[in-house]
Amino acid sequence: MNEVEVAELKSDDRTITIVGAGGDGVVTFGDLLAQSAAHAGLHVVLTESYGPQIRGGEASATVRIASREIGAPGDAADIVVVLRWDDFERFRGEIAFAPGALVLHEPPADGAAIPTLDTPNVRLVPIPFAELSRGAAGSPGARNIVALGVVSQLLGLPPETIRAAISHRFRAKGSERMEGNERALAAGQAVARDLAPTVDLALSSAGGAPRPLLSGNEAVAVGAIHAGCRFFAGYPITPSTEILQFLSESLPRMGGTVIQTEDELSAIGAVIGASFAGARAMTATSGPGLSLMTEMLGLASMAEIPTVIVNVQRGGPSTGNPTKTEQSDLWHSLYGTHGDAPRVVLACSDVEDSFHATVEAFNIAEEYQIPVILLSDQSIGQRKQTISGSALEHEVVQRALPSAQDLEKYERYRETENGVSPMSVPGIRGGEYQTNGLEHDASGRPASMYLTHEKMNAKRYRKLWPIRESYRFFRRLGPERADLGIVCWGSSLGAVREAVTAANARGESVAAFVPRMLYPFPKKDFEKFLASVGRLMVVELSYTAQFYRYLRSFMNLPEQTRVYKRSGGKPLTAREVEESMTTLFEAPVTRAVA
Amino acid sequence: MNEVEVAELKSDDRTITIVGAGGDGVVTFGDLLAQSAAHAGLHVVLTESYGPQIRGGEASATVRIASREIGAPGDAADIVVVLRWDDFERFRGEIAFAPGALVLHEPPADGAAIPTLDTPNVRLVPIPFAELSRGAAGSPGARNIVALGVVSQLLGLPPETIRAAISHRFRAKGSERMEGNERALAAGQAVARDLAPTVDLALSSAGGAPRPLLSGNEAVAVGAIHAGCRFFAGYPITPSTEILQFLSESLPRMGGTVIQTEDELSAIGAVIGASFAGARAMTATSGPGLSLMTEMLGLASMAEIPTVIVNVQRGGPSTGNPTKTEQSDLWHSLYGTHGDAPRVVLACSDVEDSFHATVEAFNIAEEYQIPVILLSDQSIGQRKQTISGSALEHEVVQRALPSAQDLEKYERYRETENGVSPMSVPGIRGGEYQTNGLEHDASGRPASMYLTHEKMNAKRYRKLWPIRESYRFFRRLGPERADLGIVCWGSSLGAVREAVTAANARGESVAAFVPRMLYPFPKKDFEKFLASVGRLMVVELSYTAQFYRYLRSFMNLPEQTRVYKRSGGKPLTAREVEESMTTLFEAPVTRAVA
Amino acid sequence: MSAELPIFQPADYKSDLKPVWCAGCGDFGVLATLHRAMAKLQFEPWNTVVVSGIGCSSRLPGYVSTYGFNGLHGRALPLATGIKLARPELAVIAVGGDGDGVAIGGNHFLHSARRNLDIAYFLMDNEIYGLTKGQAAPTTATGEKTKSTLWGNPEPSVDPCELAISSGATWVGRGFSGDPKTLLELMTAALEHHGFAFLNILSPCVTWKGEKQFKELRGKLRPLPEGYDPSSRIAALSFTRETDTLTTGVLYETSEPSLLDRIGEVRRRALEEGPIASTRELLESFVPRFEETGSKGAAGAGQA
Amino acid sequence: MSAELPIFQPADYKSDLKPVWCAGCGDFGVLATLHRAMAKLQFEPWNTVVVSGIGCSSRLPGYVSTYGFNGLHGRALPLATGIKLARPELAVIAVGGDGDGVAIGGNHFLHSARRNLDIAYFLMDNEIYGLTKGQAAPTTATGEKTKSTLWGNPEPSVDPCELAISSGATWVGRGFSGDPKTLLELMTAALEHHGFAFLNILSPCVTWKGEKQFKELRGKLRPLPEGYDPSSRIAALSFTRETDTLTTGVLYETSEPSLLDRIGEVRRRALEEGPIASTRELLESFVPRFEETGSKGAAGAGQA
Ligand SMILES: Cc1ncc(C[n+]2csc(CCOP(=O)(O)OP(=O)(O)O)c2C)c(N)n1
Ligand SMILES: Cc1ncc(C[n+]2csc(CCOP(=O)(O)OP(=O)(O)O)c2C)c(N)n1
Ligand code: SF4
Ligand code: SF4
Ligand SMILES: [Mg+2]
Ligand SMILES: [Mg+2]
Repeated sequence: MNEVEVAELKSDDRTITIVGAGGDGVVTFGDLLAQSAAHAGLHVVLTESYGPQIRGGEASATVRIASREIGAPGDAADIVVVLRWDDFERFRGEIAFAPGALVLHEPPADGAAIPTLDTPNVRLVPIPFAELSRGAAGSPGARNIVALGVVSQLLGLPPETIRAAISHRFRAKGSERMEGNERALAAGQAVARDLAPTVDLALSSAGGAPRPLLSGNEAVAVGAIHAGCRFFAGYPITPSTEILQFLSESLPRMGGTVIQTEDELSAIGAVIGASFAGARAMTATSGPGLSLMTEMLGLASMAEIPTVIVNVQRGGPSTGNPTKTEQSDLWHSLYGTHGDAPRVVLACSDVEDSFHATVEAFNIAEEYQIPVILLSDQSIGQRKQTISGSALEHEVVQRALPSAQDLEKYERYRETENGVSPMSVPGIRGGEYQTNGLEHDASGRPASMYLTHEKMNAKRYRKLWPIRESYRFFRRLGPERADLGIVCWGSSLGAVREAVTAANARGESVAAFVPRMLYPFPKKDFEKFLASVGRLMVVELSYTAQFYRYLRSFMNLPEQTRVYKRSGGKPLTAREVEESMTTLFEAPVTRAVA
Repeated sequence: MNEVEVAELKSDDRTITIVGAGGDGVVTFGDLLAQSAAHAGLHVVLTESYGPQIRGGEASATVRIASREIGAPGDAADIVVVLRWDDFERFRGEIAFAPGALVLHEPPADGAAIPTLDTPNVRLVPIPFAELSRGAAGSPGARNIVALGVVSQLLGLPPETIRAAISHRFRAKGSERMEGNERALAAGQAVARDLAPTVDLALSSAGGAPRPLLSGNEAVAVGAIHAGCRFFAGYPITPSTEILQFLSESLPRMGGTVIQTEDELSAIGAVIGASFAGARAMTATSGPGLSLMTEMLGLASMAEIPTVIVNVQRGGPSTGNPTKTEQSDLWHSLYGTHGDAPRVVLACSDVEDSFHATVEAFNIAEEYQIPVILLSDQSIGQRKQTISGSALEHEVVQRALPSAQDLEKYERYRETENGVSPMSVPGIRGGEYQTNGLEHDASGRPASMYLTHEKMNAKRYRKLWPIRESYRFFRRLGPERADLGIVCWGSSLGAVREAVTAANARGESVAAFVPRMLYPFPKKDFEKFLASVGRLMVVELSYTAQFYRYLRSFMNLPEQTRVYKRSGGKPLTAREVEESMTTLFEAPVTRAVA
Repeated sequence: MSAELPIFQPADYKSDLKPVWCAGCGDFGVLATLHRAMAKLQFEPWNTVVVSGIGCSSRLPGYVSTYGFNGLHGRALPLATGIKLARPELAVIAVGGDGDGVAIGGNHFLHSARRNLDIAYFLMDNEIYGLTKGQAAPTTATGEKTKSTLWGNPEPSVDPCELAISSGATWVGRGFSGDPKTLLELMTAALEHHGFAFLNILSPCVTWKGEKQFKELRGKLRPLPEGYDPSSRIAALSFTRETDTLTTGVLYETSEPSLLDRIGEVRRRALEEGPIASTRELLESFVPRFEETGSKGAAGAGQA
Repeated sequence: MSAELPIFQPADYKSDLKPVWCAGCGDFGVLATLHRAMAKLQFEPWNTVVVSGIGCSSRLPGYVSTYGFNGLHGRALPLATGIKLARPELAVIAVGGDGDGVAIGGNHFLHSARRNLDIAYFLMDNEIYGLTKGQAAPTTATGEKTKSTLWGNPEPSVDPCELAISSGATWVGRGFSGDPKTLLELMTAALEHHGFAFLNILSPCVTWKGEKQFKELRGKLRPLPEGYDPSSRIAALSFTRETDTLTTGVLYETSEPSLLDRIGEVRRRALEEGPIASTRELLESFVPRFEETGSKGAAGAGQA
């Protein structure tokens, strides 16, 4: 599962951001643009951002469209559509402009001033979206469709696809609405044709067959189904809820079962129960729920019950920033729960990877009878991204049941070389046993003698060695030898990949190592990586640099190691990574978080 | 609060262990011996151990008595009283004999063989305890009193004290019982007098005034009361329950309030609520309860509410070994809960220290508005130990309330240099605010912008610096420069102290560093220590070497570093430490836990 | 102060934070009525604490000018317990959603009611999870399609009033956010009750239950029968698990010692029989003494 | 098999682990009766799972020869939920103490009852925390002195049967471990019930409540009145919160679709209206298609 990538430079790659108030159709604009591009066979990443309002507040959507595979949301917009300048202000800190970006904006009412933008060479193009909508559809309600007309035309997306997408979307709304939309679209396209001579943003290469477009959360759900998961228990929590929702719709259609429990303690309890009974079972949550699952995580570890826990990270601590991304649940995933409790921690880095990592989570959990935490985050879980058609191939591993010989005198926790003992499940005659969160002997009976405890700890931890050996997955980017090595994890991969590509294109020499299994850690491979680079930069979205501290705890890092870390709240950008490549090694080392 | 000790060699120091079946009065023997010795002004440590039976199973008690201060339970017995050999077998792994130990045993029934003991020079002395009891008291029920007679006489404890202790204990049982006990005691004393010519175990120096004898859990409770704690919420859990029990009896007598909640989530919730309302409040639990408090820990951190959590560690993970000690809740205490959530972690090392550490926990929590986890463990919490009379002096720090000026435009989370903002409490007019587990701005209002999040993370973590500076407590044992340095924490101090003393007495050169604040870590002091020693040995009772991994995460350790670690289940002994001092540095380094 | 000249007007209890709620949300009505109830009872803002969990409804403390604690999902009541027990003189009001109070927070609801904790608890029941965008709650009807029950909710619903009564609450009422007159009466009575007062307020969610929820609830509204006697637990239970009606009013009311009464009694006895003056005195109790005199306190010296 | 020649004798359900319980503990009676009930119903040990939490009583699964899960304190029911839903053909029995089930596990009790989960739940109620050596439980009487209430318990107690009824349990009974004849009948009926069957078994703790508890409970024993009709929730509630009597028998019994019935119905409909054959088919549903045809399934293609 290792992967060594030498990424190519960004080209034929456009990012479009739209901002507006609730009711302006910002989200619909994003959806339609993303779906049309995916339908046209292009690669797409769609992200959204909202204000605090439950519904109807300001919103922004960003669509990145490229003819080559892309792994991250766009971070600098080539086109920004501003439906209202007030709302633009709310997202200002989150929107970056590419040099020379085109700002298609509603002219401010009453000649109010346009806020100064700090990117040079931005080109402001006033377009009276509301007025055009009124003219075309009788109300300003189709202003997003006007904008879609402008943008899709500038990008050179097939007009018939856009039209089909719109008509599909509004098919329930009657023909009058549809005709208004058609006219609004045409009005936008006309504006674009006028701009065409001075704007060159068309995507040159047309795509191929339509591509699936789905969110990271949906990819997790599909991965679980692929891995044979037929039992899911969960409790709603942003930004993971789509997993529960998708599975509650899909699993029954495959004969499976979903239960929405009263809380997260019960959710993981039901999953452990189902797994004890032989089902492949999963739960999904976010930070607060993961914290509530802490005691049960230890039970799964102690009783050696396969358990898959997907944690879609958001801003923490506590209730934190529920709709924003962060990578600060790492420590809890690695170290949470009292006692010495082995578990496996995986991380996915984008939508397609969410599928694969979920299947791996099941494979490891079932083969090694151990809880597996899969870390995703808001920026993966809730973005929509196209994946390759062949994505959904991934081998599925089964749990080892006791043999006839094992059943002659069945011992659930029999000593074995790799620590894995055949696991009986109810229904198997002769395999009856009682399991236990108390320390126990080979048969599962409570045992408090300290030698038993030592022996059983050793048995449970021994399983990590073969896991480390057989699942050494990580990604390595960039040249084989490099001056600078970057190590990061999870969703940071996208921005790091682009930064590495750009740096090497500029003639710098930068490589990156991105583990997909965080615990046990692919240490040997990382050591090899370290031997191939000069300096090291650790990149992560956690105020306390959880990943860096974790790496230190079992590895000696190069003397020239620097950490680029910050709180989450917005996804990592390639720009930040590129800037810190130089600034961090120039600046004196500042004191760390205590 | 730092302390540099140069301990003296063990002398006038005896350890007595007794084993028997339920109903043999093993626990009463231990109690009476310990109380008598404490009454006589000697230093005492009493520990007990039980089989799995809820009540009435086999038991053992170990009393260590010395004329000098001692910090650990006895690990090698000078006298072992075996009331039944069957029961001895159950504890065999836990009982170590001092060279030349005296084994006072009931002769095996029907001439059954006595099990071979692996310590050389052990002296077996058959004493018909049951028969002597029958002769003296009419039943074998006073065999423990016979044994008490033998042992107290051999140790040279004042006979009138023993008699007073017995009569006080059985005062409700009537005079007949008392007379039987008197005769049983005399019978034992007579046996001892016969043995006297060949046994030299008398404690030469008589003690002074009677000393308080209490458990670590009781010392925590007394410390809390001293610190002004008037609100306690908890849920019973071994081995911490005595804190709840003691406070539910004592706090009302001081006008305070105790509530036994429905679970641990509620216990810490009530503590956070009480503290928000201005009370000094605490909860106490053990591993499983701490795991359940995980989400609330993050709330206290985020909302900056003083919170004291005492965690008396037991064997983990999961329900684990509830009655056995271990040091494996360190990681969870340091890293548990999602997000970047600052907290302080303290550790106490013996009974007297439990008092002081509890007061410090309150001081830090109140001064810095932060959750403080105090780690004790079963071997401290449930041992009984004498403390010095002057122990109970410790300054108490108060929370900073807002000034009149602050209240003019009160901002609960106002930026300040050290991160601490004056905290208003209900009742203060003009200080009204709403607090929040959501990320918030200076006034406490929900705020999801990433710059606010970064700023607030920085504010909350900034508090750790002054804590580290002003509470640099640790203990340093041994000579100022040494070949070998040992670092350990918590209850390991006792065994390490004895090992260090013995080694230096033998002419080796060994020092030790024992932090009492684990997070933030007294890094500078430890660096100084490292500079003063050659090799380093880390000692801990955790299968995964949690402490060692933690140290690595922020410090470079000497190249010649070795770890002596094992699962808990029985307390660390000086013997283990002494042995590993040499063996570990001779053996090749083995692979670590994954 | 005289009734004509109240010091605090409802507006004085409004904070200057604008609610994030959707236009038309039932919670606006609850908030406005709470402001009025507080004014009616002349609560001093600085001696009042509003505590909540997490949810749309749990945002309420931010919109009240008193002290407030917007806590964790499901944990309003443990926080309220600590606040009230530590500072009995404060008025403590817990609020939150049906998911917050009856799903994840169900155990605290049960035990706060059992203990007869001296607070008022206002549940803003919209029969759905609002904040997380429309999943089934334990109050959602069987068969209903929600975001998490796309094939129809397979679970029966529970009546929070029934739970409160069986758990030991001493005052139980039901109100509707669209009927502010009755709601004001109910809130005021709940706030004045001695012990645990539970008020279930049907408060529609226009976004995830649609406009129809409001109309349907209003259509079902019924007052309690004339001369209804709320002192019978059994009688009160006949107004629970309603399907076609929505009876509002005080369903149950009884007079029992509250938790603070009982804890106060424990404290009084302890202070009378074995007061402790200082840590030193406490320490002394651990020194082994073999005199024949009984020791002070309930359990003897340090429970040794 | 004929009734005269059962394949399994009670002894066949005994494991060879010796109980750690104190001599005289009421739990011995519960265990022996459970062995007999299982034999009466001829449960196949390999198709039976006994699940518990933590406590003296929760040690029970270790003493039964079936599959067993000695789980976490308070969490027997979530585990049982997963086992039963994943493998409906298994017989699943949850057991545990009053602290386990009503204190820390109260919320799972409430919701398992509400859902009408298809299991039997036997609560071994000794009105105390046994394993941790004698602290008050939510079932301990007000005023009682225990290790954690040395000045008398300031909290009212709760009746687990009342909670079960109000939460939605469809079979609720009360038994006494010292009356094995009635207990056997009750256990058998509970195990045969379709849906959530809750049996509260008073099971004395000789160690922390003394020998007197046994006698007192026995003295209070009353059968239900002749001809009692257990189908009325309101009637059943009049046999809850008893103080001087201890009525044993089937207090409440009603027939409702169980959770498995309702989940089965959801599954049936989903499989009929939108079966999915493979991951590939699922993946296809994410490819944007703008044809006018409606998509399969309840929520449309991948909920996009
Ligand atoms: C431990 C935890 N689990 C889940 C969530 C996510 N969450 C927030 S509010 C909520 C439910 C909201 O429903 P309700 O309590 O009825 O309030 P409403 O929004 O309907 O007013 C959930 C599940 C959370 N914040 N914390
Ligand atoms: C999370 C957690 N909290 C507390 C405990 C300690 N504990 C074990 S059993 C028990 C209560 C026992 O009472 P009950 O459930 O009534 O069972 P009994 O022993 O009386 O049969 C408690 C508090 C624990 N094991 N886990
Ligand atoms: S989602 Fe529903 S409950 Fe939440 S604010 Fe909107 S209308 Fe109110
Ligand atoms: S302590 Fe009580 S409940 Fe536990 S085994 Fe002994 S008698 Fe039974
Ligand atoms: Mg709701
Ligand atoms: Mg009990």
